[in-house]
Amino acid sequence: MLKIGSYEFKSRLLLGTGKYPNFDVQKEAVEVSEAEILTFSVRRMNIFEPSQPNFLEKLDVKKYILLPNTAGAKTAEEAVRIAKLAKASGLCDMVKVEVIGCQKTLLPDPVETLKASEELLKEGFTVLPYTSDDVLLAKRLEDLGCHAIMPGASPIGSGQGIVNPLNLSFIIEQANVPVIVDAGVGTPSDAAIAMELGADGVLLNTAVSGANDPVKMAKAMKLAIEAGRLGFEAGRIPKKRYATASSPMEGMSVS
Amino acid sequence: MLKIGSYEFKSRLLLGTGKYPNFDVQKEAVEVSEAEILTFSVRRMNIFEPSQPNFLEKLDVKKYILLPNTAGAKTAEEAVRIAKLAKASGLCDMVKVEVIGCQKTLLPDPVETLKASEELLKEGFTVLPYTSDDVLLAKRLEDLGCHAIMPGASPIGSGQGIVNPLNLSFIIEQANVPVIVDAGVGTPSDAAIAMELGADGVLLNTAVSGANDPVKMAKAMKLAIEAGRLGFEAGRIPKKRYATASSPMEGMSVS
Amino acid sequence: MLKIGSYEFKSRLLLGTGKYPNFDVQKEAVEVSEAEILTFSVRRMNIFEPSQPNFLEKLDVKKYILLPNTAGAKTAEEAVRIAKLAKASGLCDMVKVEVIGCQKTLLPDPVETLKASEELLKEGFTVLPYTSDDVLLAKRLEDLGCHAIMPGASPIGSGQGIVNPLNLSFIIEQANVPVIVDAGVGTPSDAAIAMELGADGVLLNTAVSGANDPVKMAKAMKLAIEAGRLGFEAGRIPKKRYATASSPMEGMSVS
Amino acid sequence: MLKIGSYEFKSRLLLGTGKYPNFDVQKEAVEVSEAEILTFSVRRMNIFEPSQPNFLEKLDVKKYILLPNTAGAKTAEEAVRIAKLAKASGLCDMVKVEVIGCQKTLLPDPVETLKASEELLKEGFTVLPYTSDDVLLAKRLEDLGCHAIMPGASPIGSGQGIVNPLNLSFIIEQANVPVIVDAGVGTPSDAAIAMELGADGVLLNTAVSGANDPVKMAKAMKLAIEAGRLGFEAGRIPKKRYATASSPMEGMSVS
Amino acid sequence: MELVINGDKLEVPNTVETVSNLLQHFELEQKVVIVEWNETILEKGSHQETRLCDGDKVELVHFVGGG
Amino acid sequence: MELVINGDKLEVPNTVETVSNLLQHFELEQKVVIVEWNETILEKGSHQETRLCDGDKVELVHFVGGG
Amino acid sequence: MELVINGDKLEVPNTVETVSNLLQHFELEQKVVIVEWNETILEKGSHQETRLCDGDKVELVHFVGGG
Amino acid sequence: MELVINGDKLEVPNTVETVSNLLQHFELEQKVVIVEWNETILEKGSHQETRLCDGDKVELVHFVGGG
Repeated sequence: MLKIGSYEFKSRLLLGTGKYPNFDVQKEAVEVSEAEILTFSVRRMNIFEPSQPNFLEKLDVKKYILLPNTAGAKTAEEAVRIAKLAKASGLCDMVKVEVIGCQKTLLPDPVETLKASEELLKEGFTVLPYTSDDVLLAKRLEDLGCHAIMPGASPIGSGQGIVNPLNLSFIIEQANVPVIVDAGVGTPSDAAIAMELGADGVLLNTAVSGANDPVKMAKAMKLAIEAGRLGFEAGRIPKKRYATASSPMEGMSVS
Repeated sequence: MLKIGSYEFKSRLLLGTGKYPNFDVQKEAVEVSEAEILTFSVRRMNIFEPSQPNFLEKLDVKKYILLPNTAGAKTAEEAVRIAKLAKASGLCDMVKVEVIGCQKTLLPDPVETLKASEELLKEGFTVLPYTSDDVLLAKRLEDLGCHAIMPGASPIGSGQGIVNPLNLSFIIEQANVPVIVDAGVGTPSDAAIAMELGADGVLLNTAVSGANDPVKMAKAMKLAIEAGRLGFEAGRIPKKRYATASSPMEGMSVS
Repeated sequence: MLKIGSYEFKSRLLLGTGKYPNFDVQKEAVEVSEAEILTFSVRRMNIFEPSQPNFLEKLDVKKYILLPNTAGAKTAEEAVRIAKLAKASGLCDMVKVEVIGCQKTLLPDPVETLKASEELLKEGFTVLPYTSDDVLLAKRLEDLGCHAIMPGASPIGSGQGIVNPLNLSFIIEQANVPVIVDAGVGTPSDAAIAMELGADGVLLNTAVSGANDPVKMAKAMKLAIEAGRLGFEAGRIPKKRYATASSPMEGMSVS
Repeated sequence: MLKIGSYEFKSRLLLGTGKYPNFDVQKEAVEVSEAEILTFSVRRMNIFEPSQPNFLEKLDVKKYILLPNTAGAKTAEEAVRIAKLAKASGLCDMVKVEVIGCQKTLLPDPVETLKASEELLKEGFTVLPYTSDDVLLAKRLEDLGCHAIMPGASPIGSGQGIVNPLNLSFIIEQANVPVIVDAGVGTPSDAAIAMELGADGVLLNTAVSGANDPVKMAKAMKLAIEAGRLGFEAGRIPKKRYATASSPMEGMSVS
Repeated sequence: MELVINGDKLEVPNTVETVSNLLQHFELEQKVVIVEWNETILEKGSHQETRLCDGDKVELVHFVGGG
Repeated sequence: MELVINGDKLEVPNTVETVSNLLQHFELEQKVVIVEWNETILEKGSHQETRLCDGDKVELVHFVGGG
Repeated sequence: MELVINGDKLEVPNTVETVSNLLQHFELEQKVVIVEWNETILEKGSHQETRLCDGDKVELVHFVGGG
Repeated sequence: MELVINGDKLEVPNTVETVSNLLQHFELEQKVVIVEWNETILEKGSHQETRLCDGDKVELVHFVGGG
């Protein structure tokens, strides 16, 4: 079971809702993924097209926990405002703190992320900050009281996978709250590697929504995260430089 | 469907039967893995302990295809003899050609492997040679008529995973018969990577039998191989150096 | 030329002075390395052994720029005090800000590092902070006015080399001050990789002082850093998936 | 000293002579590289342009050992003919056996390479076969009597560097003749890694001739190969998961 | 009455006296919509009682796909 | 009669006249066992008719765990 | 007179009246040594004029090998 | 006389009687050139004495840049 704050989840896959080819594919991908947590962004409405469809309306909201992000925020102040707007919907009290410091790499700003997380914790939110894989920054976020830490594997949407397994494993070792690897995952094996490192979950979006077949990739990610978790629990064999026979080594007699 | 010679398989996991802690764990691991092909070795009996249990007796042999290996052979001649002994059991006509050239790395000898494969194909066996990831050697084995090519990912039992994804992908690209990655897999993600490269299957043993919890690892490998295959079919997103937003990038208005 | 604040250097190797087998080996290693910047730590004297030799006395201090570090500091306040003590020697006005947040990984604390750097810049020091490879943290340190940024390649003394070339290259791309890769280098090739990424210099210690032959390794590092820099300037060939002939491809006539 | 057959060399860099922007750049690159062995190909002359310049004429041939390759050969027979033609020039008795099995990857054919090497050894050539990194194939080439083994690092001209350091190190461990890493090197650090693995030399061409500044890259490669060799001889520090302080760890007293 | 809605000046009929009226006017009452009124974020419950005056700044936001 | 079984010289009672008898003698008739007789690999069917003589070389092999 | 030097209480002869005297006393005058006196870091120049009193806290630090 | 040189049929004047003459004819005598004559590779020394006949196959090869 994955426990974040007061919530419990069977699934360890957190799925983003951005950039799917269409709502039907998205709906099927979400179902197939068996994700229980869905991320969203908060934006101004286009009030002149009220009939304009919205993915949320396609969902049975009761079946999912909504995790709004603060994407678009460049400062703690903006992030806090977005989080409060999301909460005012009455649909959620969790938030993914996302304060971007660079538009090219979309990497998070450590200082504003700390500030926003602190403020939102005071306000009673369940706070999941998206952060770099800086080990001490993760420690400070946990010390503030964050309910989970979400270090990036590589830049958002880059599909580069786990660039720095060492830092992720240090963060996981030190953490007393769930560590959810967020951003950069491209393939099922990337997600499996994150879980084998001991991560408590994986948050991904583009890897599924941008795949040639998002529904199939959603299924693949679900299985890979289960596989990686089981592999972590099962305890891998040690790596050895040389070989170890799996078959009995004494040769056959040469008559 | 995985097709090897005249056989068809739903599962893409080939499981070795060596070095399990005990028969009960092994039996459960085999079942959980949902493998349809099991590898075995051929050895002299200990005729003075006929009561000595044998794993084969624990299995419903009808449910599995047996893939005896020629482990122990250092020459084509020895390999051919072992293969013929196995076939004389009346239980199988498939063989994993394994001619080891170095006892430290357990890497295969290319020349003896070619010779043994050629001879066994003449004898009407369904031949699956264990080979290095030498691309042209794989081509020659296929040209001989081998029914599948089984390049190693890294030394047997080393758990080093996919050391050379480039050569494996070249072998997969050129092959018109199934390519089964054999040896070296340590983790579910290793198996998933092999499948994402386009491999048709994965053969592993120590990664499961040597895990702290072989049954759990067997389940993990089953899922990882399915995940990797689905990921391959789903078509991954391209890798990018920089980020691509999954959330709409226009920021919130700062009132 | 490497320019840091008002200083100019021909050498791009910054050498630490810790943990050499003895002063003679160290002296020779320092000379062979052709380093112009040497790092030191500041510690209490053992006043009861004034005769106790000190490496500094073996050096022609005029030939080198001393770069004291603030190792031992866990807070900005401690770091600032150590820096001021060092400066009071009248031998240097440069400082390597090093505020460690974790005794196991010896990784730096981002918040205290920012605070100490800001304070020391106010005090007129030439400030070179040792930092993680957090891209936005590096940006903030530069914005404060730091004279160079020193991201770690991997944990101090670990010899793991360049764990995250992506972040280092992002830091190098964005920087308008020198970027010196500090900590974790194990081999000459590690140092060369850092330089090929575009780093302005490399700071290392254990890789040389802990080698079986420190003098030989000092020479190797000197050459590797020059090689890496030249390689960066020369402009490498692009990586290609497939081959490109270096010999004319039209075959010989087969008579 | 690098000893190949009856020859001795101070330089461990073998340089190819293909595809330079022009002869002047090439001449300078060759000089700067300090290479003593230069590779060439053998091709039909264009007899209608006798005045057509040829790089060989620009060189003081006495200063270099010529290493003709058998590029263009697809069979042992073709390779042997090319080698004999080269030898008939009276300029050399060394040959780089290169029998390509695939025009896309330019990877060598193991069977034809073995055959050609055996034949040319009989004919009294000093034989350096270009081979894959198949460990047992390298063993067989050495057992035939080859004077050096030249495993590829990655496909010719691909600049992918050392794809499989494990196999290269196995080949180096087992070899009693020089191992020269041939093909695929892209950067100085690639060359340094090969040398740190214990290789006796590196053969490269495109990495220099295809660089933006071939002369500068030639210098870089020369230095990197020296650095890598020194690093190998100096004995690197062990890799550790966690950090090891280079500065004394006892903190400063906080007064 | 003129309001500034999502940054644009907009004339709304005088029948629009409360935030609830405004949502009805734009046919948004069935939608998940969050209202910020003069930089104060409103709970659903207070839409009814929040009276709009000329020049009020209103932000109408909602959830969209995001990662 | 003396046979060389799996490399060891072994005395077997004279009642052991065929390969089938030999397997019965060692209680192996229910097991998966493959017989090589004087360097000839025997099909199951021929166990019965294969008569053993003094000094015959017999290999009795089976399947064991392997990868 | 008793001083606290590098954390340890130490009795020094009354001839030690200034920081300079102290360094001479410990034969450190030729060494690279930095003095912190009652939490004030002293420039070299002020060693002479800095008079020591009973109970003063003195830190004597120097450069050691480090990375 | 007609020769096949590097795969092409070529008419050469009758003054070209030996391989040496041929190289002179093409102004190649100063060059590094290797001659294969009717599938026999010639040592430099034998160029002089090797007489050419109508229809002979001659390959003229040299060293070019390669890796």
